[in-house]
Amino acid sequence: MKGKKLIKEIIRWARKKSPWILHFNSGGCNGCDIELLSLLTPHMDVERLGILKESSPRHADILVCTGPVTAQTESRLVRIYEQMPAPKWVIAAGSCSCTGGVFAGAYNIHDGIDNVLPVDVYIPGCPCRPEAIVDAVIKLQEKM
Amino acid sequence: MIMREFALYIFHLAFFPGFIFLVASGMFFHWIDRKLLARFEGRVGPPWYQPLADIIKLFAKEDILPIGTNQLFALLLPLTSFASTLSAGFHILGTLTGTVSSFNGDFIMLIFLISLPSLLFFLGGWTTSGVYSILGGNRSLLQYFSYEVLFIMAISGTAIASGSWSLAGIFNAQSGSMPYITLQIAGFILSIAGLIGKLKRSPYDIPKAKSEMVMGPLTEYSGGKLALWKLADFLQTLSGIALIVYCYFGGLWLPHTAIGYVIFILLMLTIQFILSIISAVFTRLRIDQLIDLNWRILIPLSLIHNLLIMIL
Amino acid sequence: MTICNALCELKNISMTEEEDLLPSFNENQVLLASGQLLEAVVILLKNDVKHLSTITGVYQENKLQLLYHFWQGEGITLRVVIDVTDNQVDSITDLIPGALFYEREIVEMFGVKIKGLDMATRMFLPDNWQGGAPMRRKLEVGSEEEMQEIK
Amino acid sequence: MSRVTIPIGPQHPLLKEPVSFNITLEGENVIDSTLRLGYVHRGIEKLAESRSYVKNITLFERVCGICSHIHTTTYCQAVEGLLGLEIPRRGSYIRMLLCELERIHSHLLWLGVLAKNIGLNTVFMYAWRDREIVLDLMEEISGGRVSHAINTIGGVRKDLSSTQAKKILADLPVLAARVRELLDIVNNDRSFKARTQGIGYLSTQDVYRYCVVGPVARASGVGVDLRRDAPYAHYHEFDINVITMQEGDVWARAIVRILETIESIDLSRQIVEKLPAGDVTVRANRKVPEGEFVSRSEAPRGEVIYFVKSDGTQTPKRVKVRTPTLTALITLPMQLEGLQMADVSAVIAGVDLCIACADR
Repeated sequence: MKGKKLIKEIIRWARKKSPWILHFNSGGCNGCDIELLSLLTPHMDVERLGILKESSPRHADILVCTGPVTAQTESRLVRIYEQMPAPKWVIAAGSCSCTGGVFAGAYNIHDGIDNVLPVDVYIPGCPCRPEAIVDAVIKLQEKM
Repeated sequence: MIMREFALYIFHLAFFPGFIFLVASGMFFHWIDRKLLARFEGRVGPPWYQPLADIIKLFAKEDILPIGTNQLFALLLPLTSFASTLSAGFHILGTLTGTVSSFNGDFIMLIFLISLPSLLFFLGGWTTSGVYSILGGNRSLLQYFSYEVLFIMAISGTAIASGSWSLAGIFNAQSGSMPYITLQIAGFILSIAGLIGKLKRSPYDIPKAKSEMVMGPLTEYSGGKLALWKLADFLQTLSGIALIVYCYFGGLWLPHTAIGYVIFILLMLTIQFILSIISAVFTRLRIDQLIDLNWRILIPLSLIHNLLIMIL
Repeated sequence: MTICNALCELKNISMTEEEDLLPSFNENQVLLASGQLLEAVVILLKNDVKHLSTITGVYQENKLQLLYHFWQGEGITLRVVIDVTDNQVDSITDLIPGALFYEREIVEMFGVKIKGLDMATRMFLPDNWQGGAPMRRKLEVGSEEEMQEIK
Repeated sequence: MSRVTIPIGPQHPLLKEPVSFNITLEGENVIDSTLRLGYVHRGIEKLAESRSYVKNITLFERVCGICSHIHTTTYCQAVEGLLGLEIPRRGSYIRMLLCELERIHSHLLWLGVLAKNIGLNTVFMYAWRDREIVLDLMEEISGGRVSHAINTIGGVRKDLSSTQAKKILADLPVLAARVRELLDIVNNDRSFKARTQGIGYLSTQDVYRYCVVGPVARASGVGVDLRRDAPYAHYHEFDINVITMQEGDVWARAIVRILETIESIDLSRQIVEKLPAGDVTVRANRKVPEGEFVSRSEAPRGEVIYFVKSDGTQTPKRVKVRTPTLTALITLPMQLEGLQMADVSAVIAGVDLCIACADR
């Protein structure tokens, strides 16, 4: 019993220390996307927290969506989510991916990611600051 | 007595210089690489336990493959490449520590074991039948012939000079006189170039070029299989570097002494440093540029180099 | 401006007569019927006005106007009135290939037919779009009924 | 030889934004490519018709996150034109300052993306590190790193204090030195040149035919820059040096953009030094008189035009946004044809796509 618990603890530790993110722009304005990319650069350097930006959905743990989900991206978004191996989490980055933001009510969008996928952490702000994205990943680690 | 010998045998195989030690040092070198790259880029870089956390996490993840993939094959390929690099590393470090005795021809065996993952890498792409995987696999095969020939040509200069095809023979030939790095500096540089190709590092990272091929053949792998591929990659780096140190720096360190091991590790770190700095300063080559470079310049150079060694 | 005069000659009216017909606008403008568009563009190209900035559609009270914004040192706008029954206009992509995406956007957003334009796939609207031309709809944020297309 | 069709996008490491390319390969050579937009189509133009003029500023700031300030500037200019407002000189200068800072930020971002796409991660990191200096300055001025929300109809909402001006003047030379280093890399690094020279060629003729604008046009020898040719705001008070190259390939575009960055740094310094005293904003009427107005400006990627039609109420009747990327996209299949798969990433990065702008 103790051994099993220990293994579980180790796995939990590993997951916390190595969150690989996949970025998908589901119709956002670029603002959050460039803030997300700037996380990788010397200013923030999230690799020191073990965060890597992966390019294939099969390698990723966390899906970071930026954008209110346009009708055209919806099916692709669901497919990417399904391609990700479990356990997986979703972060909605930016106001428009939380609620639709300024675009709420437009004819071509679903107001927010949570109308399409289960969301674990919401990041408000338009665009969300890079510090807020790091904070969201830290918050998500508590959930793991 | 027999029991003790058997226990020692298991210890060597499983702990030192076997499985645990090799995997740990493979991870360590991977971390060094990432840390160095991060420092060159003006970043802090990951903490020391990063590769360990990555691998454990990947093993704990769900393992899914696209429909139509041969499950057994998809498991065997990364497993085989892991095993082959593991045995290569075990042989080199075993010879170093004296747990494995070097035999004539093991040099050839090592080269084969180290390059096996590159071939399997290509097959790994084909089995998972993703567009990027197949294209990445094709690219890795295209690239295979250009760097493999280069690597074998360049590094066999040491074997030719020593007149022996065993690791110990190459080593012993150097300990009496100068290490080969002094006479065969050109060969050393060429084999580093070949090694970069083998490890698919920048500027030879064409098969897994992130910006166009996503992750090349590894695109569709997930969970434990991806972890095995990564481990194979770590160990390939480790054993490739160790082989080069063994072949070119023979007289610079004393085997079976503490100071000798320290020098050996320092030399390995130096080569890792060279690999990292090359990754940092070069763009990825295009496939035609790569083949041009290798077949027009580097391989003829290595041929001339070997001819000169034979004449001398 | 000489080009505007040349364009007005195309329609056999003088510049001053033209100005009375048009709304207030901060750049040179000429009103055209949909059939006169190609000739007008040829005149512009002859006068070295090559740059088409964009095509704007303005839909008001069931009437559609297309505004072709040209620019060469100063702006020249061709104001093309689309005939309601005919609902089509010639493509200018043969003369100005750069107009391709502007025309496709106009087709998708306003439901105009453009003669000589390949419209095999959608460019802006989603693949499963059912609602008709969005810029022709009356849209009020929030109310479902008003989201419905009005024909 | 067998043909393979490779889908690039909507989710692909090469692209920051969702757009879908289908590239048909024969071996490694590109023989055909098609593209599909619409993944970021949010219907902003329609949405603008139901919101008031002031609310629309917030909306148009979100057309594109990279060049957000230039969109609001152009929109406000159009509305001010309809109102017949002359905005105070100081306000106009602050607008121009942010436009120039945004150009620096956009060009550095672009250089990083290009370097990343050809596998030179180090330059990506360096360019983005240097970009942080501009982002800090913009945050200092407006409070936002990416979206500034500083424009309003009739001027700007925040004044520039003298300490802020001092900080800008102190930081700009540091940035200029860093950008010169990057220029040195692009100019002299052989592997960078090997991957960017001679690909994505666009002739002067094609630039005219396809109405391409901005740095892409300037790299093909067409010296068009609305800051000089049709000065808006107070650009006519400055001497603008338009950089052109004749090569027309990806490398020339890189050089043009970096030189423009250096120009912009110099221009920002001049703007801050010459900053006139006075108000930054004038009161604007909520109701906009009937009429139509076209406003043009030079975004980092080229010409942006806003067409605003008013019917005398508080909400616009029609707002049309023209963004520079759309015409550059038409030329992409032409640029890609006959190239190798490995060059696709460099060429796509080279034109500096802004899909959010193109789709709206």
